[in-house]
This record gives sequence, C-alpha cells and structure tokens, in this order.
Amino acid sequence: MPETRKTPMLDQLLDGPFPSFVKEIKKGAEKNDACNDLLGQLELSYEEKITHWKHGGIVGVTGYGGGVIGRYSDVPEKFPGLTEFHTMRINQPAGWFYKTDRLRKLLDIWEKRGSGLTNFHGATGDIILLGTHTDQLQPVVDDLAHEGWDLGGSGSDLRTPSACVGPARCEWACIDTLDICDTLTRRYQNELHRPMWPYKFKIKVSGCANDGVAAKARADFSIIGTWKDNIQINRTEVINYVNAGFDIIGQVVDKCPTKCISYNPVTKSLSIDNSNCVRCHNCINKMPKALRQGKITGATILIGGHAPILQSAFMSWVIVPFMEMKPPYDEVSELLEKIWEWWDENGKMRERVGELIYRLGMRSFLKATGLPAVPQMVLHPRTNPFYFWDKEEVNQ
Amino acid sequence: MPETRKTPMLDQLLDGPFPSFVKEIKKGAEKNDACNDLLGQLELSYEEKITHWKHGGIVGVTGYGGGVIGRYSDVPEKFPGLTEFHTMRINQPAGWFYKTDRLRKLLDIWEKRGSGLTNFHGATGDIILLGTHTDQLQPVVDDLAHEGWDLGGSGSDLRTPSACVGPARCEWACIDTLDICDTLTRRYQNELHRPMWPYKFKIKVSGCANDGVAAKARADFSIIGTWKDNIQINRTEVINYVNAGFDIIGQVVDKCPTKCISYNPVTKSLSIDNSNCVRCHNCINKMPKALRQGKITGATILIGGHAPILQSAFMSWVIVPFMEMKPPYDEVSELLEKIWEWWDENGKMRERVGELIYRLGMRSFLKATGLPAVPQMVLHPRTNPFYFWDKEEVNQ
Amino acid sequence: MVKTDFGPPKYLDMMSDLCKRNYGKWKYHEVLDTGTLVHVSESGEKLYTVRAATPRLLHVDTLRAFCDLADKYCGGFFRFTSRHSVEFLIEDEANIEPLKADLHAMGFTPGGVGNTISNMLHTQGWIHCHTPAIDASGIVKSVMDEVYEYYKEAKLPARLRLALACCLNMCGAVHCSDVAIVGVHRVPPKVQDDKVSKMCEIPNVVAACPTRAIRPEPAKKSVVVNDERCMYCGNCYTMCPAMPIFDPKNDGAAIFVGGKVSDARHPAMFSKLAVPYIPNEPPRWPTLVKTIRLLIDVYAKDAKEGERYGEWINRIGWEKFFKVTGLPFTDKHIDDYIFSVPTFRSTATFKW
Amino acid sequence: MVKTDFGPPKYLDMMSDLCKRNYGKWKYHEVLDTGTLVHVSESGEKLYTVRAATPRLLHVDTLRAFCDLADKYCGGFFRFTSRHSVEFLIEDEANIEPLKADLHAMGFTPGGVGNTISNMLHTQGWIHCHTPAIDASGIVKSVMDEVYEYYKEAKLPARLRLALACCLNMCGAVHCSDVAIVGVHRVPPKVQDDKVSKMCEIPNVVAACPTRAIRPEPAKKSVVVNDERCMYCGNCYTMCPAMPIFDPKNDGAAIFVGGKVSDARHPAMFSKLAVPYIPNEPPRWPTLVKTIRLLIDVYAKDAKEGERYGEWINRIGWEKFFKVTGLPFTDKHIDDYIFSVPTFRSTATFKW
Repeated sequence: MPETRKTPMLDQLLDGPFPSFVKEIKKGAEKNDACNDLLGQLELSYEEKITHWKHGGIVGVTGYGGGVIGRYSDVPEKFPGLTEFHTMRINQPAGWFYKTDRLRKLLDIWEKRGSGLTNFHGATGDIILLGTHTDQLQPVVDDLAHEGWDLGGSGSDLRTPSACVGPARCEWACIDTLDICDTLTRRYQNELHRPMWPYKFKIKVSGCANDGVAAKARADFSIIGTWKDNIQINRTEVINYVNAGFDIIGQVVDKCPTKCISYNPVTKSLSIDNSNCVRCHNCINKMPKALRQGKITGATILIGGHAPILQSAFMSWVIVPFMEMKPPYDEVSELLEKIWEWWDENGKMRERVGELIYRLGMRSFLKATGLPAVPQMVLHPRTNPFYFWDKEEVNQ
Repeated sequence: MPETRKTPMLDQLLDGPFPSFVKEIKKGAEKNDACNDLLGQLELSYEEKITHWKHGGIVGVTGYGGGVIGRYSDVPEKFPGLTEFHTMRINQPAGWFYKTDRLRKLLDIWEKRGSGLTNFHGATGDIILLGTHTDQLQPVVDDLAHEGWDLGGSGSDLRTPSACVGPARCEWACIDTLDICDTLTRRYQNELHRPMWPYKFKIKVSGCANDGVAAKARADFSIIGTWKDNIQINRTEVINYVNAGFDIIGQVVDKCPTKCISYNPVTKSLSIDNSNCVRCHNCINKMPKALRQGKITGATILIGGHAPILQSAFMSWVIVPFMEMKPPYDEVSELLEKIWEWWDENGKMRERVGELIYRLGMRSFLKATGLPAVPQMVLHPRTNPFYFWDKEEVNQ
Repeated sequence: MVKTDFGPPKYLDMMSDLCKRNYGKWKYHEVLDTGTLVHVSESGEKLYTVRAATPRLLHVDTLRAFCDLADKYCGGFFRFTSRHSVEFLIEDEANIEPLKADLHAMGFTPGGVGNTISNMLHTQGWIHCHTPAIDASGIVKSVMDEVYEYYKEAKLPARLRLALACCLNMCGAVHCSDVAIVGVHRVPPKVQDDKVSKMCEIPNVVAACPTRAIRPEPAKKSVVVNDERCMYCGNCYTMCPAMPIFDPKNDGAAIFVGGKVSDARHPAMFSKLAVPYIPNEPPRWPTLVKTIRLLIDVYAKDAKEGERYGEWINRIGWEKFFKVTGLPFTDKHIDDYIFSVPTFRSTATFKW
Repeated sequence: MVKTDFGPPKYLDMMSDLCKRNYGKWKYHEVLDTGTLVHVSESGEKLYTVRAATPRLLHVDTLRAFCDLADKYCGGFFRFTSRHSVEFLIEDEANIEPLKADLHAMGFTPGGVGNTISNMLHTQGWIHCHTPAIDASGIVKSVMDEVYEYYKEAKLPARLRLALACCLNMCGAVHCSDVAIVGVHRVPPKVQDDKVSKMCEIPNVVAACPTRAIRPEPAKKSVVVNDERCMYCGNCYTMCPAMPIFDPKNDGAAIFVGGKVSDARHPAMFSKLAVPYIPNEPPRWPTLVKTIRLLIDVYAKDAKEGERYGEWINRIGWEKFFKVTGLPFTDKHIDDYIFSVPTFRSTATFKW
C-alpha cells in the first residue's frame, strides 16, 4: 500500500459544517489504492486548475451496449491506480427507495470489485459506481445481476427513467409515478441498454405541477400529474388556517395567477372558479390540509426538454393536455413508440427530439404521431404568417 | 373620352355608411381616362382575384435616386390609360398639418399632370400620388418644387421620417416630435433621396409611451418621449374624478403594471412610488386632468423594428434609455451616423439593421456605436451560456 | 437647374396661430363624443378636433372639399392622422356642429375617437400594388361597413385598431394591431425558367429565401424551388419577377389578433394568428367580414372595461379564446419559424 | 449465459409496510422543522421523514452507516431524493430525535426542508469528468459551508434551489435553478492537427459547431476554427478529443439566477445570466462563494414572503436586480444566440 497522498489543498475542504466529499474519498483511500491516487490526481487538478481525465475510450460488458463509461487518467504514470477508473450506471429502484439488506449486497460487491466510491445518485437518476478496472466490469455486472441489480443507460439510448416519490409518500401524486416509471423502464430494457437512436432520450415522471423530479426541465418526455375536475375544499380546515393566522389573502388569493380564487372574510370561506383555474398548485401547496386536487386525475404529456447544448435549453412543451394513466399505460407506450420511430427516421446525429421538432416543425411531429393540434400546446399562436400548407389542403 | 367602364362588382362597394374608395375613383373617371381604366382593371382583378400590375420597371427624375416608383399594367391593351401609372411619394409636413392654400397647389398640379388620385397618406407617412405617365414625372417634380413640395424616399435609403401630432396638439408630448422629425428630415436629405444602403431605414418619433405613430413597431429607429422625475399629481382633480364616479381602483390602481400607485379612499388621494414606476402611461391616460408626466423629459431610443419579412417581425428594442432632446439634436445624429456606418459596412443586401444586429449580436452593435450595455436593453439577461470574449478580455 | 433636397414644407407654416401659440403648452384633453376632442391649454385656450375616417384613396376633389371645410370653419388649417383620418382643428366651439353636419353630408361622418374602432390602416391591394394576395380597399370598405356601429358609438371596452396588409410584406402596423387581415399565398411560386436568366440575379434569388428552399439550376440558368420548404412568403418574387406566386384559387386572407403599439399598462404586443385562411370573395368578402364581426362581437361582449383585445386574451388565455370564438385551432397556429420554441407552452398549467 | 435486461429492483420491495399500506392514500403533510416532515394518511397513520444533505459522492462505508441507521430506526428502509439528500422514513415518532442526533454525530445534520436551501445539485467536476471547466464537489462544499445557516434555518422567503454544472453540457437542472453555477471556457479549442485525422470524423466535428465556426482544412486532414465565431461551448471537443478547450488561466464559473422547475404560481422559468465569469480559485473559490452569498443575502432581505428568486426579480425588474446586487451589467448579458430577439426590451417602459 503506497503512502497516503499529501493533499494540502483538498484538506481545506475537510472543515466546515457541510459533509465533506474529501472525507468520503479519504475513507476509501484507507483501504483502496485507486482512491488514494484519486486524492492525488484531484489535488493536482486543484493545483493546475484542469481536469486530468482523458477523453474517450469505449468499454463494455457482454450483452449491453451502454451503462458503463470508460474513464482513464491522463497522468497514469503518477497515479497508476487511475490508469483505468471506469464509471458504471446502475438502474435505481423507482423513487430511490432502498431496503438495507438489498443495498448492502450492492455495496459489498462494489467495495470488492471497485473503488467503493459512489454517487447517490447521478443526474439522470442512476446509482453511479465511480471507478473500477476494465477487467472488473464484467464481474461487477455479473455479481450485481445475481443480486438483482441491472445496468442503466448511456450513449444514444433511452436513459434510465426516473420519478418523484409519488403515491408512496405524497398526497399530491395525481398519477402513480413509481409504477409508470417502473413499467416503462421494464418495458423498454432493449431501448435502455442498446444505443440505436440519434441521441439520448430521457423520461421523467412527476406527480403534480410542483414537478419534483424536474421532468419539464430535464427530460425529453415529461409526464406530469394533473386533474380535470374541481379542487376539493375542506371548509373547516380553511377556517383553521385563518384562525391560526395564515395570510390567506397574501399567500393564496393574491398569488393566484388567474385570480380565480376568492375569500370571503365574513364566512371565512374560499371559493374557486375552477373553469379559470390552471392548476398551478399554489393554493394547494400553501394550504395542504384545506385544499386537495380534483379526483379525475391523469397526466399532461410534454416533449422536448434538454439542457442548453446545442440550440439553447428547451423546457418540454405540452403535446397531450390530458392522458388517463391506468396500467399498463399502453397509451403512453404507443405515443413513445411513434415518437421514437419518427425521431429515429428523421433525427441527425446528436439531435435531441426537441431540436428535431424545432427543425421540422410541430406540424411534422403532429402528423407523425397523429396527435391533434390544440391551443394548450402554445403560450400563444404564431406571430408570423409563415406557415405551410399540404398539397392536399390547397386547390390544385 | 371612352365610355365609362362597367363595374358591377365594384359598384357594390358604393353602398354602405363607410366612405367608398370606388366613389373616389369614379370622381376621377369623370374627367380622366386613366382613372376610368383603373376602374376597369380593378373590376377585372375582382373577377379574376389577381393583381394586374406588373412587377418592376425603374423610373426616375433628375437629381433623385428614389421617390418615384414605376408601375405598369400587365393588360395595357385593355386599359391603355394604365400603360404607365407610376407612384410618387411626396414628403409630408411633420405631423400631417396642412394649410389649405398650400395643399390646393399640390392638388392642382396633380390633377393637371396625374390621375388626381392620392393616398393621404402612405404607410410610411408620405403623401402618395397615384398614377401618372413617365413623361409627366419630371414636370410634376418641377412644378411641386416650385410650390415647396419635395420627394420622399423609396428603395434602400432613409425613408421619410414621421412623427405623432406632438406638442402642436397634445399635452403628452415629452419631446418636440415635430421639430425632431423635421430637423432629421432636412438634415438627411441626401440619405433620403439617394439609395445607398443595404436596405430601407425608417425613423419615427412618438411623444409618449402611447406611441401614436407606432414607432416601435414600424421604424428601424424609434424615438419615444419619456421623463425621469415624478408624475405630477393634481390632488383637486383626483377628487373631482372620484366624485364624478370614476373607477379609480379598477382603471388605475389595479391596472398599474408595477403596483406602484395606491389610492387612499379616506383622503381621496393618490400616491405613486415613482422609483418603481415604469412610465407605462396608463394612469395618465385615464386621468389626464389629474395626472401629468414629470418635468425632466427626453427620449428613449430603440432600434430594429420591422415587419415580418424576413426573420419575423421585430419590435424595436431599447438602446438608449434616456437621451436629452434639445435642438439641434446632435446626439441623435451622432448615433444615427454611427449606426448607418456600421450597418452599411456589415449589412447584406436587403438586411434591415435589426436583422444585422440579430446576426452579429448586440455586442458588435454596442462596440460600433460606443453605447454602454445597460439592463434596460433587455427583458431579462440571456438564459444560455454562449457568450463571446474579446481577445483583450482574456488572459493570453 | 433643378432644385432638389429642400425638404418638406415647414410644419409651423401649416399650423394655425392658436396651435403655434399653445405649442407645447397643452394641459389636458377630453373626449366630447366619438367624433370630437377638446384640448385645453395652460393659457385656457381650447382647441376642438373633429375626426372622420377616410378611405385613404382620395381624389383631389375630395381633398379640395376638405380644404373648403377647413377654410369655412378652421381658418384654413386641417390635418390627417397616422390612420388616414382627417382632422379639423376648430377654435370656435360654435363651428363644431355645422362642420360635422357638412362632413356627414359629404359622406364622411365623424367617429373613431375613444373606445371605438378608428379608421382601418391598410395598403394598396389590387388598385396599385404588384405583390398583393388580396385586395385592400374593397375589404376595408366591406369590413368598416359591417362594424360601422363600433366606429360611430363607443360600445367597446377599449379602443380597437384594425389593419390590413395585402401581402406578407405587411406595410403598416398590421403585426401590432388588435385585429388584422393579411393577404397570404398558399402555393409555391411558379418558376418561369426562360425569364429567370434574363430578369433575375440568381444568387440574390437563392439568398432571398428565408427557408433555403431555392437552389440554382445551372443547366437551365434558372432556379428550382423545393416545394416542401416553401412557405409562400413571396420574397423571391420581390427579387425576381419571373417567379410569380399568385394563385387566384388559393390566395386569400389570414386574421391576426391581439397586437397593440401602445405601452400603456402592458408593453406593446405582436398580433397572433387567429384564422390561417379565408378565401378571396370579392366584391364584399362575406366570410372574412363575418369572421371579423365575430371576433369583434365576442371581444365587445366578454372583455372588461379598459381591456385591449390582446389584454383580454391574455387574461382568459388562448385556449379560452378559441373556445369562446369557436374558431378551430390547427397546426398552422403553432409557430415553426425561427423564434418558435419560446411560444410553446412549457408548463402543465393551462385551462381545459 | 449472462442474465440481462431484467430491470431495476421493484420499488415495492424496497418500501416499508406502512408505505405500502398507505400507498396513494396520503391526505396531507406538515413541515415540522427544517429537517423533518410528517405525512398523514387517510387511515390516520403518520410517516415521519428526516432529511439530510449528502455530498453525493459517498463511500460505501457511509452508505452502510445510513443502512445501520435505517435498520435501527426505520425497519430497514430509507430513500434518497432527486437532490442527493438522504431521507429516513420513520413510523415511531420517538425515533425522530435519536436518529437526528446520530446523523448529526456522523456529520450529516438534517436540514433543507421548507423555506431553506436544500441540497445543491451538482456534477462530477475534476473528480471524474473529462470535460469540466471547474470542479464541482469542491465548490459545492465551499458554497454550502458558507450558506449553511440557510440550510439549517428557515430564514428565506421561499425555498431556494442551488445547482452546479461543471461545463456547458449542464448535467442537472442548472438551467432552471434559483441560483446556479456553470463552468465556462473563454478561449477557443486548440486544434491538434496531427491527432485530428487519427481520432476524429471531420464532417461530424464540423457539424458539431452550433455557430459554424469550424471548417475542414483538407491539406492537413484537420479542421480550422474561426476564433471570432467560437463561443467555447466545447461541443467540438465532445466529438473530437484532439480539440481540447481547457485553459487554466481562463476557465472559470458563471452564475445564473432566477430559474425554477415548479409551475406553482408562475410557470417554470429558465435561469438567467447574473455573472458571466469568476476565476477558478481552488480550494475554496472565495470570490465565487462571496458572490453567491451576496446573491442569496440580497434576495433573503428584499423578497416578499413566498416569492421564489425569479419571482422576486420579475417583480422588481432586472434593472433593479443589477442595482440592488451591485453586479455589473455587460454585453455578455445580452443574448446573441438563436432566440435572442424576444429577450430584448421592446418597450420604453422600464425602471431607471
């Protein structure tokens, strides 16, 4: 075992109240050379203000096209433990729930065959296992498979879907986010594990407009729970909030974006003009005991979200205002498969589905998917007069 | 004199309460063959649903590069009076004020040498003389010059500037729109009369945020009057409005976009938090007797407005939040000339200045004009991280 | 020697002494009726304005008649507005009614002041333009006849600005009007190969296409249009007369709504597409006129006091707009041009 | 035979009986303190949640310690949030305080619930990424240490979401966070001509550039970058390892503010540029940390109850934001990318 790396800069990150990642790496360094070298290389990056991870190098395991990502130090002579230090993505249970005996098996495997360092979780939602040798990749996968843990996605494939905590611990879940996430993940194992598309495709499922899993911002295909009928008002609880000093005017009435909620101070009662409610969820957020969502629930489906690379960040936009969400979620699957087919056929390399729609137009997307154009798809209709007509639409 | 054209379709437009343009043409047709033929050709267009004016054909007069526009019928054999039927643009007096004796001279000349048909006024603001022969163009210009009427702009030049009624008949003119318009028009006669730029350039001057001349929407360079100090409140008149039953809460307080105006029903007094006022003018519009603009007046300068062709409609955006507007308006001229130089050097053929800024970036525009970047230029800062650094700004 | 570049007549020479005396000293104004305003000066002097819409296309005889009225009632001075209305500026209050009566007798009934429809901004159309997809004056006449009551009577929640442009070049502030009509084509231009080489600069024609639908066809010394990518803007025709885009069977009108140029309350707004296409139906365009009427009636009924057209829609939402008007929402309404994405609804909050 | 494609563990197998019993039957919840929530079921059963931020990078021993706590207090069940916080789900109220004490002793003090700063979303940085312009974990640690009081105490007008992405690829919802840090480059990539031909597909590299700044250089079997057009996004480097874009003298961090993902009250918003560049200053990034502190302190002081960061700015206006923060507004703040024009202020109404 080589001497523990000197890390005077990193050591400054051991202090302070917030948990220290350096402490985590040091835990590993006590028993693992690669972790020790990671400290050394990171200290070097701190000195030089540059990464020391090389670009590229494809690695893989039998039967999968993705899920493992090659990572190599560019200074292996200094840090031989990092000559190979690959990442593995492991599919998390929907909602990131863990039973300790199941998780411990995974931890044991990773300590035995990898660095012992992890991320709980990666940006997409997978468990990330940080750093192992090429020759350990297959054994890790095999050992994990034995304990019921499968790989996640990487490359131009379906990335591991994720979901908010949903009905397992939230009264606002209009849809069974966990079941939807789990069902789609199982149904599309092939799409998840074998990159064959123009680029990556993310699915995220949030139970309500609070969008706890950032589905609109972070997923190409965003499923957000909502309802069609009236907000349920518990009149007694309204009075309780008011009597407890809650600023119902300031926090609820004045903040309603469509001014569809009003409060009568005499009767201490709220009334809602549901026909003008946009279900923004503010009033429900502020008075969870008094106000509940409607009972006819389902999902709004949105498409196109992704980060700024390349054509600016897109937030997903509405393509289906309301879809019933009952198992086995065939309607979602039919839509997904139509979208994938169109995107696969028309997308350029590394073109996200939102960018393809931007390039070819919603008209083309709607035609391919058979979805009807509805005003809910737009903030406002176009301001320019530059629209297309199909040959069949005009007089020949 | 040929027989009066039969116009059964057009004749249906003689009925109804709104003044009829057909009646106007018929007035001409009584004494002018071209007007009679115009009725005929227009009736043909009504039958066939297509224009019968040919594309192209450049005409001109001595000493000018623009101001007259060639127009030829594509069915001259049927309507010989329209073989040549050119348009002339005549520079209007600022604010479209007319003294009858001066105007009658113009009308006489046009009846003598043209169709007698006009537009009061064209979209840009000029007097439009509709329809004359090529050989009459020079005589019309000469006769008009004798009476003090000059040509307007056309083609890739400065178009005739225009202004709202301004201080001549409006209490809201923060700037002398007429003097500014007139001064710039006189100063830039060469730019107005000799096309030499990538494309057209329009200047419009509005006295206040009501933007009576649509400067933001219709001009590349938009001058809009505003003020820097506090709105003046006449407390007596406020009370008069209230006592007369004016809905001060509904029409003023609730409509204030920044909620900076409040009304005390006990004292019947208004108060304004001027530091949060955006000078939207609504309260002043609604209570002109009670509220007046501040006394430190000047203009906001905006750039880039144009109609949808080609890259979508742009509304002009702020480049100078506040500029003093005192004769001889040298600061405006300095800015205009810098803009023209940069545009002339960098603009592609038929590229409006707003489109050039879109292509090269405000950064490039600001560098060329020396204007400082200020937050008033944007609704919000960029959402993408894709900005440029000059070589001098980075460490070499 | 020709005299050039002397500029327009000086505006001050076109103005009455009262205007000049009170120039920049106006204190406030009031709307007296839908045809009449009064402006009051710091000095106490008053100026009355009588406004009447004109059809923009005016024969010199009509203008002379205006001059006669101005001589009779206004000391020889009058003016026009930016919306083609004529304004008579009166010093003596006693002249207001006689003037209005004379105007009415001439067929130019005063109106358009306050919460009304003022005169309809428009372009040349078939009378004088070489690129129109629709006529201008005939449609304006038909529309204004239909909605005349809104011009005469203050029955609207706020002022309402109509405009028409006969092609996508959109002369006039059509793109920022409450209700606007725009002439549109629906089929690609027909390339006249034999003429292109003679009349057009091919690189300019290719560059003129905003969707890159045009490429050179060197063999024919012409160009070829990719019909799939053409959205019929007509910019190539503007550059090249050998590519006419007219098609009487397919040209027609689109309606845009909700724009405004004033910054009062809410900043100026662009008009947005309400109806993608209505056929050309001269001489009275009944379908178009009926649709405009519907759009105005619904607004007049549903909007709150003081709400401009676009403010009304912003309050109720576009999804309600299509519901209350009964107009169909189509794929045409969804932007697919340069700035499309920010117009998409990136939120699960909307009305059913 | 290798077993593949069997998918993740079933979530129901990872959940306590209480969670399963009350699945979909939750009635309401309350925030008990900045580290604790209670959810109440229709059945009357209660579930307590204790939340604590983690540094995301966790050694298996730490995870085992979490397992120990879950075994001790939670029947063997726990979970993580989408923001790398650990959550312990407790049935017996008596276990809350002992668990919190144990967590605190481990260095994982509960917090981040309610009107606080919750855990800071971030990426890999120099620990494990091949494209970062800045480190991730070190900055997060430094920032969270500095603003720790806002994590522990509910002193903010509303919740505040911090995020960091170590390069423009922006893994994580950085583009929709209240306050976000993004690693940026400031100089074009250096083309290693000798390697390009071996390692890169030139047409793909050329196509990868969103500003068309890269063209082929056939003589060298390489490419050439037009420095004037390059805005350092690094997308070419992603496609071609022979075009490294790192520059320790110039790489650094930008700060974006005002984004959110929730649709509550106002629809979700993108974050906007507040500070274009702050140098890399490991190990504690004092300038960056100080600026983040300033941005949060000003908001904490100035915003109204219930106002998210972006809602606060929208109310006061960006012109006031730059005034109250004292941050300079520069040409960098003005968008010049694809969707720039709609971000320009096309109105004369603004604050001084």
